[in-house]
Amino acid sequence: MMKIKSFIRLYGLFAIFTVIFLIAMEAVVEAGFVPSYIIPAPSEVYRAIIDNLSSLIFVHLKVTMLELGIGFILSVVIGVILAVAMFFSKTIEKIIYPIVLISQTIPIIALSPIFVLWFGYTIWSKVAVTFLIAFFPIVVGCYDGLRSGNSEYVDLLRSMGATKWQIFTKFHVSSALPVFFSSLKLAIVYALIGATIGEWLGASEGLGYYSRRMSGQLNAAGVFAAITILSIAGIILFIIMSLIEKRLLRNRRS
Amino acid sequence: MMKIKSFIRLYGLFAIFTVIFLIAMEAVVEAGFVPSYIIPAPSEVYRAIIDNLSSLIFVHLKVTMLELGIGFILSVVIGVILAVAMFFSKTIEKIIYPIVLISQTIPIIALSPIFVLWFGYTIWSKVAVTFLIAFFPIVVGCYDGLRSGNSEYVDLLRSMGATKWQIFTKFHVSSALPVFFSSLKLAIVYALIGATIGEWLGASEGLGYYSRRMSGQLNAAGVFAAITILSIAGIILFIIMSLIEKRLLRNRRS
Amino acid sequence: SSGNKADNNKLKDVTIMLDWYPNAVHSALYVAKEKGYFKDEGINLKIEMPADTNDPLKMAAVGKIDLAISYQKQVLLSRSEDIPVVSIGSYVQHPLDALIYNKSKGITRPKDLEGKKVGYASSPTSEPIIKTLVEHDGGDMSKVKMVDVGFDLMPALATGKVDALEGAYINHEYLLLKKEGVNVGKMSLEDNGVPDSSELVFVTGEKTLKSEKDTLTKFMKALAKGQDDVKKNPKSALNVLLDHENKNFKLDKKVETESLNILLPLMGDKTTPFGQQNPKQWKNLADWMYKTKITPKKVNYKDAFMNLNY
Amino acid sequence: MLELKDVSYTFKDGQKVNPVLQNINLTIHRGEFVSLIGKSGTGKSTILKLIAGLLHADHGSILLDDKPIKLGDVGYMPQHDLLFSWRTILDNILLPTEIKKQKKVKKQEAIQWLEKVGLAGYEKAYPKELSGGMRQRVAFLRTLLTGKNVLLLDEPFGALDALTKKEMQAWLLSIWQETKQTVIFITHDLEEALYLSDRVMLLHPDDDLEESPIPFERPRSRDLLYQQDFTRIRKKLEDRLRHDEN
Amino acid sequence: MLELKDVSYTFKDGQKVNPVLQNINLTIHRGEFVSLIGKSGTGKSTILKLIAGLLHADHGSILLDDKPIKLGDVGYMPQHDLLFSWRTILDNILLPTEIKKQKKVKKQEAIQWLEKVGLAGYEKAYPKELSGGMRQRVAFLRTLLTGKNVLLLDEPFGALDALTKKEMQAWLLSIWQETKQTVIFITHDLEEALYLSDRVMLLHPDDDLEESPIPFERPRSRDLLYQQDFTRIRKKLEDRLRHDEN
Ligand SMILES: Nc1ncnc2c1ncn2[C@@H]1O[C@H](COP(=O)(O)OP(=O)(O)OP(=O)(O)O)[C@@H](O)[C@H]1O
Ligand SMILES: Nc1ncnc2c1ncn2[C@@H]1O[C@H](COP(=O)(O)OP(=O)(O)OP(=O)(O)O)[C@@H](O)[C@H]1O
Ligand SMILES: [Mg+2]
Ligand SMILES: [Mg+2]
Repeated sequence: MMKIKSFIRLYGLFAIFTVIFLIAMEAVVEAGFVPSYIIPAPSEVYRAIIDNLSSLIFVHLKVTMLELGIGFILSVVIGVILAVAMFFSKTIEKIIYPIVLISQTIPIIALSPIFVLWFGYTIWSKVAVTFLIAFFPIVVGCYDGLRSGNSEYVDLLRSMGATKWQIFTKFHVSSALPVFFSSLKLAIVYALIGATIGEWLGASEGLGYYSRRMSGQLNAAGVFAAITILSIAGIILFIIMSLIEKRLLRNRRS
Repeated sequence: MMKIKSFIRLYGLFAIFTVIFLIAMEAVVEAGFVPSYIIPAPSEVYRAIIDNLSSLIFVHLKVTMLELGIGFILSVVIGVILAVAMFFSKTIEKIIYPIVLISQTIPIIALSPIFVLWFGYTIWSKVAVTFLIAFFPIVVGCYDGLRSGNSEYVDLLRSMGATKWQIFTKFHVSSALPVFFSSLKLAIVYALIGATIGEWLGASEGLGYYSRRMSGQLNAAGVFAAITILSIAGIILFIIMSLIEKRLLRNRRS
Repeated sequence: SSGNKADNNKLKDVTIMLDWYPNAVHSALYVAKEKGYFKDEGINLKIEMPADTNDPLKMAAVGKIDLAISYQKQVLLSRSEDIPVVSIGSYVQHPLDALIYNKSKGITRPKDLEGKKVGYASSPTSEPIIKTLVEHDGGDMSKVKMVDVGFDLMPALATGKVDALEGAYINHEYLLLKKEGVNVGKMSLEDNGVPDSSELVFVTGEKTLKSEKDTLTKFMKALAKGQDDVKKNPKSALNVLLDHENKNFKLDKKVETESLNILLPLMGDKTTPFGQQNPKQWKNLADWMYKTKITPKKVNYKDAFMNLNY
Repeated sequence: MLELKDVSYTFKDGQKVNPVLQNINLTIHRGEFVSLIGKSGTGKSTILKLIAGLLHADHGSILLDDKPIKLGDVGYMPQHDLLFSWRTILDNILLPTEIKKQKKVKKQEAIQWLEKVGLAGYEKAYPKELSGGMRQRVAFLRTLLTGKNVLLLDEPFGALDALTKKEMQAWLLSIWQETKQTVIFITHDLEEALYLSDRVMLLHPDDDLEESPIPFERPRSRDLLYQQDFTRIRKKLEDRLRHDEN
Repeated sequence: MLELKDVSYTFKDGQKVNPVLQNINLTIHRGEFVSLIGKSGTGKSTILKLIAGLLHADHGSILLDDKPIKLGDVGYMPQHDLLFSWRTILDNILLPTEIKKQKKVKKQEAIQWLEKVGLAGYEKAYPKELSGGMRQRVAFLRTLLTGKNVLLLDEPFGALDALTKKEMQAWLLSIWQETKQTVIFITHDLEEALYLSDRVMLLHPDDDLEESPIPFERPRSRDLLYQQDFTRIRKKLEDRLRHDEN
């Protein structure tokens, strides 16, 4: 209960700002300054959401969240494994870091035939895109976090005869958490973008697909309905990550 | 000179790995396991690069780098300003953070009509996409970095009568650098993706445009030629960032 | 019913990838599926949607899908790049592509494009088409400014960033732009020097054609039956499509009805029945594509298509 | 004049509550040198933080020359050395000068100071290259160079060897005699407290502040340490401290 | 038996070169209690780091029972307390037990130890809630609980008040008399060094190690501090230290 109250207090300001912004937008579109097939009036978007609410939420959002969930978990697991492997072995680092980098510089649309070839139009092609986008900040953040630890503590543990693995679990893991969480917050948002882009590369459900369909019909209200829901989902995911971060980093001497 | 030597020693391993990988790819494609119109043989890609080298480098890469340069600088400047503003004022934070988040959850293709409306098909539409993608990690990294400082040092400076601004410049800026650089390394890579995607939304030059044109002509070798150059550019940019990071963080007690 | 279930086991899976998301042009597919015409032929049809307009051809070539709906020009382009695909039937036998332009910019004939901006979607055929158009009318192509507008054709014209579009369809973009109140006109390509072509064709991989010729013939047969139904009763055919889609996406009924009206005359008439491909059309197109350097080498058009007998 | 009137302070962290100081009263005159001693954990450092303005008293008031104390009024040396790892030694000690923007203390002066505390040649070194005692000397110099009239020193010489300590004490006294700064000095070394101070305040765990004036003439010579008067007071204070054991 | 033979060590950082130790020789017998004193910055902490295996001698060898020393052979307490901020006090002192996975020291025992050093009730507190002296006591306990035969203590009681220090010294001696651990103890408090040790080693800036045996019987009583023999040795060492001033 306390949580919710303080949440409202905290974000009330943003809410007020949003309302003012929406009213202004409505006026601008009404007055015809911006064509409504490019930026629709907020009221139209609202209607587009309400009219399709159950399909937007229970079909499209659900599918997007599923893709995001699997992709994000995979990127955390594999991203952390890669970062840890790089941390332990310079050899692995020298090989993997460039590959990780290359994976990011390739335009995803160029990969679409390859993904389709491998995964077909199953959920896995979207998971693959989600993974590809979200694992990069995790690898970099986790690796940088692991390297950031004060070496005096490492020396102390070494003097106790700690193995490399013990030094890792007892010290580096904890000292990496701040940088790591900073990157997790990025990654969760990128995972959402990833799922959306994945849906553009071939899908029949999901908010990304929905927005693409609506855009093809020049239905701006429909596009923004999907965007609105995506944004809200993104903010909620980010807030959840921030709360986990706050909780886990509570006892740090800040 | 020393730099170059140690560079070669460091990345020699990756080079060997790459060569083996390319030879394997060549064999796989030659043998017909993968059709060359989906993944072209490295030798074909090499020929596609060599045949068009001067246009790839001096026309397309140049344009993409220009878009990236302007977009990246803008995202650093504005991203840092936003992060600093959020750091100094809870009110600003409450308003700006959600907006920053929303900006990331919107699929860029959905924004393309709006960009067209505002910027037409000038370089600014690509700069805008670059900016939009790159500024997010900068804002989050810079903000998290600023908040990560040990408060005992802040107390020490406060006791000297330092103003908020002095505490900021003398302590927070320096203590934010590690997390900030971690995010800059992400941002420079994302800026490259941004420029590429921006070019898909309408352009007449640039490596993203080139890869899309080649894809339209079903010329897989051409697509991969552009990708190869993009990847190399991405890695070089990342390495430059890492070197700057190393240089600036040299004297930290690690 | 339970009888159907037993049959299901014997059905052969056939995957078709559409050119774009489902719209009026695909009515026949949905009607034939709904009415069980495919099942009658022993086919269990799966319909998929592509990411990129270039994907379906490649997927058909590697046999990842059995059939793709693609463009005649793309088939020739693919063959020139040694992508082994074959067209087995014509879906829309004439161009839907036309020059769509903003009437208020003073364009009345192709020559008027001089000094104007023409937007296109990164397609390698757009520039040669405009060139053919303008030069056929005695104009100077070097005075026309071509603008690659990426994915979005409509906003480019609607916001006045370009004066005309190449690659927009008379049954889609044209209708939608009109609906939004943009003052658009259209100009046919084949009346202005560009050879006639089939906008949409059914494409399969060479290997698939060899091994599954029988099944593919049956597919065409079932589809032709579906197209007959569409012709006879466009309204109810469209309803099948709309019903199928409306669960999750609302198609604009008015636009789709108008679209189907435009499409039906282009999908088989007395001279060329539905699905039939005209060798002459293939030859003229292949010649033109070589002449305009769209294909780097001359494609043997006879290998590019095959008319199945059903 | 520095006055603490009825000062109380409690650490709160969620549900945990730790009442550290209750109704502390203390008056220190301008130019006085006062040592603060007491068992570990009684709240000596907390008192300094309150005076420095870093913590705010729950009750009571802290006045400097009849005005409520505010940040920047005093020079404060914390118990941890807290050197800035990315600054050279010289830049570390020049920090307060930078903050005040007065550039009163010029580089040359700062280098001379480093020489005086036995750190000649270390100007351009970084903190990680220094031993524990050297770091503490740097932190001490940094505080000195705030140039404030009131100096709060939290165990400034704790990590120093007897000899270096003696030198530093001599320096501190000579500066103090010149500038007549007010000094509050936390130490666990009774000898040090007695030798340097005008008054020694003993903070008992029950928050009672016990005062012992140190009546010796100044300037004091090192021989004082072995005089009977001196050892008597020392013995007395030791007993008072031992008394806290129960 | 612990032997340092001709040990030299130089800090190198890029072009900066700081030769700290040269040809150090030292033999310490099993169960001996040796104090290491000397001016700040002479290299005392560096010697402990070498013995702990954290630094590697440029020349010479360090042998424990005739075998080259390796990491984990000794219990080492660094000069900074280095508590883990995300661990409770109890988890901090249980760290070596976790590392050894022997769970020799159970939670109950650890809590008893906390009581003995005056930190009862602080098991679940976090380091940031402790005063400087309390933190040092925790760091000391953590070293003790490594259970090693050789303990290297770098100014363990530096931040403690006289009384707490006295208590801690008593504890240390009583444990030592029971377990007969070998102890190397760095301190700046000559009295402490003399009172606790079998031998005091004075490290001169020129890297000469000067030995002073402390011949007093054990167990030693506190009165020893005021005996003439004791003060004489103390005085002598003070002079030797002062000698280093030049
Ligand atoms: N941040 C904090 N949160 C909670 N409790 C704290 C905090 N800082 C100090 N304390 C508590 O306040 C009490 C007094 O601490 P303080 O640091 O003032 O002691 P001290 O007299 O300086 O001790 P020492 O001689 O060991 O430095 C201690 O019991 C300590 O546990
Ligand atoms: N990491 C380092 N890099 C360079 N020089 C160092 C480093 N650590 C210590 N030194 C130097 O080595 C010398 C000895 O340091 P050490 O910490 O051993 O001194 P110490 O005798 O323990 O002094 P103190 O009594 O002040 O703790 C000093 O001159 C110091 O400047
Ligand atoms: Mg204290
Ligand atoms: Mg030391």
